[in-house]
Amino acid sequence: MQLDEFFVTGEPLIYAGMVAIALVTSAVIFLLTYFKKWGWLWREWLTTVDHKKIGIMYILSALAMLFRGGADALMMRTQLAFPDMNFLDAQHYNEIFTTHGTVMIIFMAMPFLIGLMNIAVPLQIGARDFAFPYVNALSFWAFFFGAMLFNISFVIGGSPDAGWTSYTPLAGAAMSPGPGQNFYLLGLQLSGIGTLATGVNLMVTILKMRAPGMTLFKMPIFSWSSLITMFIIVFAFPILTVALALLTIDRIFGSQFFTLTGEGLPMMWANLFWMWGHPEVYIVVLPAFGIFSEVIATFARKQLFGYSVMVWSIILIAGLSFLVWVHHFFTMGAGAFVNSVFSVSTMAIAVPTGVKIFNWLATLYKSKIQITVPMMWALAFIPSFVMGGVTGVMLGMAAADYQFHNSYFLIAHFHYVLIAGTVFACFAGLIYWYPKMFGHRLNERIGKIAFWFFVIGFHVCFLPQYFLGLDGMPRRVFHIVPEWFNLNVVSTVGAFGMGIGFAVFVYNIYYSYRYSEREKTGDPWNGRTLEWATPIPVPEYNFAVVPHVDSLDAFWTMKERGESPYDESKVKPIHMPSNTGKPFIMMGILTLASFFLVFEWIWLAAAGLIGGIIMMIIRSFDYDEGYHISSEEIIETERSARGL
Amino acid sequence: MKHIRKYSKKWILLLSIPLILMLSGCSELTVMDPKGPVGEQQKDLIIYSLYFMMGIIVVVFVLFTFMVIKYRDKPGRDPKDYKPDMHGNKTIETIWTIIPVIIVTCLSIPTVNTLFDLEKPAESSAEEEPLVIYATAADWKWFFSYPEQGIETVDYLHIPKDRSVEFRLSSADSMSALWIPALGGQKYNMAGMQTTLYLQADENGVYQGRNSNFNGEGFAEQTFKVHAESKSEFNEWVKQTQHSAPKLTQSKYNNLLEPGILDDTKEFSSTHLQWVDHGSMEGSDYAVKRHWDAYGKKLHLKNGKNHNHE
Amino acid sequence: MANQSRKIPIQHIVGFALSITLTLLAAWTALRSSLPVMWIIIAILTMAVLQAAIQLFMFMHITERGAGHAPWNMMFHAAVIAVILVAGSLFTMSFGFHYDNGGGDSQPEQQQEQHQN
Amino acid sequence: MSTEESNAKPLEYRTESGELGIVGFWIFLAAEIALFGTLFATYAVLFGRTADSPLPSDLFEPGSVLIMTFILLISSFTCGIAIHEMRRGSVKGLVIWLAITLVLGLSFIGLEIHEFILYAHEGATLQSSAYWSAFFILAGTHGVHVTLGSGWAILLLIQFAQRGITSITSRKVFILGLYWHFLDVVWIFIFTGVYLIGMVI
Repeated sequence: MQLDEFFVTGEPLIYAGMVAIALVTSAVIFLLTYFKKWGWLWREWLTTVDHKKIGIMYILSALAMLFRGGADALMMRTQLAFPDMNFLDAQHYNEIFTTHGTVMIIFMAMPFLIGLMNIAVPLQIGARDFAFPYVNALSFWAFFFGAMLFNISFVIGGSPDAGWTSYTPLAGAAMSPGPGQNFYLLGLQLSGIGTLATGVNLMVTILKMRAPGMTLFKMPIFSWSSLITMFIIVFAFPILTVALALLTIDRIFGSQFFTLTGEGLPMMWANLFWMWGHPEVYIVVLPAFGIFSEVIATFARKQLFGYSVMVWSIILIAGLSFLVWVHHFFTMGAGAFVNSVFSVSTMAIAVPTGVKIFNWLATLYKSKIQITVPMMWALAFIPSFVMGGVTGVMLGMAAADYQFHNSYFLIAHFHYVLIAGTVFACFAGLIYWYPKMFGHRLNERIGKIAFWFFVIGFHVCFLPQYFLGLDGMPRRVFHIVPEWFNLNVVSTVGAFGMGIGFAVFVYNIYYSYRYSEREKTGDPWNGRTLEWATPIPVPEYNFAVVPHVDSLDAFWTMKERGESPYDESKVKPIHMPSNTGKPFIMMGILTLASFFLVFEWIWLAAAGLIGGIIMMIIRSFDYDEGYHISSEEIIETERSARGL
Repeated sequence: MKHIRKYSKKWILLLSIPLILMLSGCSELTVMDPKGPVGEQQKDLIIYSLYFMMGIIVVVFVLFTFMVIKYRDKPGRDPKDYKPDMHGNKTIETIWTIIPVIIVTCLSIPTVNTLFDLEKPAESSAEEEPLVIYATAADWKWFFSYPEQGIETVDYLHIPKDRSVEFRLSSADSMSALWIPALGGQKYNMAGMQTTLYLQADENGVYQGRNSNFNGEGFAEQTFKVHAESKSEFNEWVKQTQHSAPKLTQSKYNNLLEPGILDDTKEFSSTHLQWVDHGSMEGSDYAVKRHWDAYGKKLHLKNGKNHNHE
Repeated sequence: MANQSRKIPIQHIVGFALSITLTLLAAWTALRSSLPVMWIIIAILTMAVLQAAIQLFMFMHITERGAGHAPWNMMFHAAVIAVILVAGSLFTMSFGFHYDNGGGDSQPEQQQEQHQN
Repeated sequence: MSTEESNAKPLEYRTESGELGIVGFWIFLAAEIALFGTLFATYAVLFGRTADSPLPSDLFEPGSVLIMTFILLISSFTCGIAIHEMRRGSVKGLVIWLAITLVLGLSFIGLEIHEFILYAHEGATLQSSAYWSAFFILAGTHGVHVTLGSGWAILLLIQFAQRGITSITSRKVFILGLYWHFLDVVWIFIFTGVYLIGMVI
């Protein structure tokens, strides 16, 4: 293979990308060396098994991916702003919308939410860590290296260009030769395995490690939504694993699953993809519901209205999410009967979702709303999400869907639900739990500026797209015709508004790091659930004394009764897992193996796989029992953190 | 108070944008201004659902605005208006479970009815047999074969008005979707499979048709014009094509199948159906086998005039 | 539940005998019986489900106290998902093949007739 | 039962990490069921798409498949006995029965490879048609699982030789046992759904 086939050439934007990557990498290496931080990086971060640190790494990676996906989006909107635009050619545009979709769903939304779960769930349920801290580190590195493998494609080998759905036969070996599509398959495979491991891990954590007295129906709603999400992950991600593996085998080893030769059935890919893909939508939306429920209850200063109905509607949505996948391809021609069945099941999801909306509204009734930044994101969610939700029902009406499908109406719909649902929730959750992570709040004023730019930009960007869809503008075209010009230019303006909002948000992180007041107590928002019972910074063992829970909103009850969550007389030595570099090394080796497989260098890939297996064997013989933190040390830590 | 005014203004504004756009724009949007009975049926369904959706949006927005304005934490609020321990209410929760169920039922029935209706020719032309056209997509062009007339066109289509057209959809290679928004909804074209789509035009005119399902580099250019004309004009066009157009030979057809964008539209006085039906399992690898290496080549396609039939 | 200290694991032996019997019975049904194909398929699939249940309850201790409700709960839902996957795929993917045997040389008129069936 | 109630739980459940491990593994098995369910779904949908390659009914032989099935059923039984011996506290019994299980597992893999080579000689390979791709990947995935299970059993035998029965080693063997029985369940469905039905139709 020639060097110029290995690196992508001939595209100025990509050269710029290469230069940027080289500069950033050398800057990072220089800074780490100059400040002698390599040891710190390895000891404190790369080998950590602490759920709080892993959560922070998840969120930082997700923010980086949000930047990448957002940059893709702005490039697309620039190209579509004017009919004569020649900013991107067809091929480049195809690559960009493919990576935009994949990055946003797989490498932004899920890791962001999993990061928030990492931070909040063990604290909410009174646990000391995840059930399997080692596996948690493994999951993170699987995601991180998977994301890196996918992202490197744009400078090495070429980006995938068959859409984030990667439909066959287009994505098969015949029509998409070369490494691009392999990057998609293996990058997703790696991070998917990590997600599945998180699914098992967090599920056991929630089922088995709750504080004494916390029955399932006294569990905070975010933990509930996490539990159900993990349940969906456990059942949906194996489907993706198989689908990706089959397509990989098709492309690299010549099998005939989704090919046009050998009587393969390309449509089976669509079927398998959406059998995973629809539950996936709920994987990124249900935790968002949980976050909004927490934020709304906290800042409305009121108990969540209809808690058990909220829980049951999450469960019902999760169940239905496995029964509606065909609505992504109503137009495949499976017949009126099949479409009727899935049309009705799709619309049925509107029932529990509608119930949730009304319950949130009822939570606001006779409350005392405090307009903080997280609350603003949560409030903006309700009307915006309803607009996305009702158009979702319209799309669910199969006969009408024949006109909406593959058009900008669809684009507008899923951005309305995914941005108003997931992205707003990520912002709300990040700002809400930010003091728990970093010891200070984000600046309110700058936060509000970011909020208004983003939310107004969002509506300006996506509302016109409904109408573009009704005017017959299909998705994924790289240029527009003059009839669609007006609304497109409005949409592009909105997109840049969102971009400014994001930039202000990132600036706020820097500004608050420099100037925000440090938190003195562990409870900056006057919270209701157990995570606020821990001091700031949260000690590595989380709870010096695991609290006993006998009601919903356990910490609120404690505060009302005037109890302290910390009782020095009950402190006992705490067992902690040791840090380990094995997850990092193991996933690094497997990533290398995947990279070789991308270029179809089979023997190198096999060697890498064997390396991974050797790492597993080493792990099997590892009987490291961890260590204990002594009572004296705990008391000292707690006293200084609580200012006693 | 200043805050309240600010917020309410924002929501009133947000509420009014879609309404204004909806009222002013609907009649000009292609899908909302159909030119045939199929699109008409779909438009009716969309309008019907829109009433419900607007209703839901209005109810939620009003409730939301009310809650946010009334229950903000501000000095001088009536303490009786704050009930922090309210945890639920069975009756009201049951009510707002039942209402969505009713709405979904109201939407399901016409949806299912329309679904079954769309699987057969439009009623308005029931007395006449539908015109059969094989619409075959190939990277990145359209072949329209008229088996009864023995003619085939590439990248454009003539149909008689007031007569149902039965499209038999398949693809020579990648998955595409035939979509003529002015006439009605789309369906996928897939190699090795055949799907059926009924459409009909009630007005003379030239409509935009396209592939709406992404299938690679030339996707945006895989468009065609639909000429809907009176039956006599259509018959005239058929006769003329039968006489003046050349025969389609297999080698010519194989050349046309090579992935790429054609500069001009074409017409022939015979069809490719005599040697291959891409809608059957046997026909699914016809194009891929012949042009295996060509699919990987890039066109380096830029925005601009890529063909003459736009 | 088998007593841990018992010397002979009766439960395992019974389970083993049952599964061998069911396997032989299934093989006989499929290969030697003269039932209609549909009934054969139903019968042998039922026997497979029975065997799976034997493994779960008699060998895998699914109802054992230690692990709580999670095992049987997850197994139940996994079974439901597996049925959705297989039945759902067959339900949605068996269309569009109106004339698998048509081939390239059949006439359009014939195809039309077949299609109208 | 009442005497057992008063007894402590089996050793593998006694520590918190033991219990978490076992519950986690059950959840993982649920994911595995979804994985095999997807492979079965693919197989079912692609059934009959043999193109120019031989039909399954021409290649499948009841004899060899029944032998493979019995080997796996017996290995599942011996594995169960191994766990039983472990709970009785007998390291020797555990090691012997686990070793028998391992030998049976390895001979199953040997037979399966032999079978695959036979099919390949008849012209049915991974590449020859959609049906055979689905067949080889479904049966092959099961085979890979058995291989991994065998490798795992070897590691555990070494660890038992080193450490005897502790709360950690007993948890590991119990989990391996769950895995092994689960693979047996999957094979029952492959035997029924693939081989028997393939011979009938």
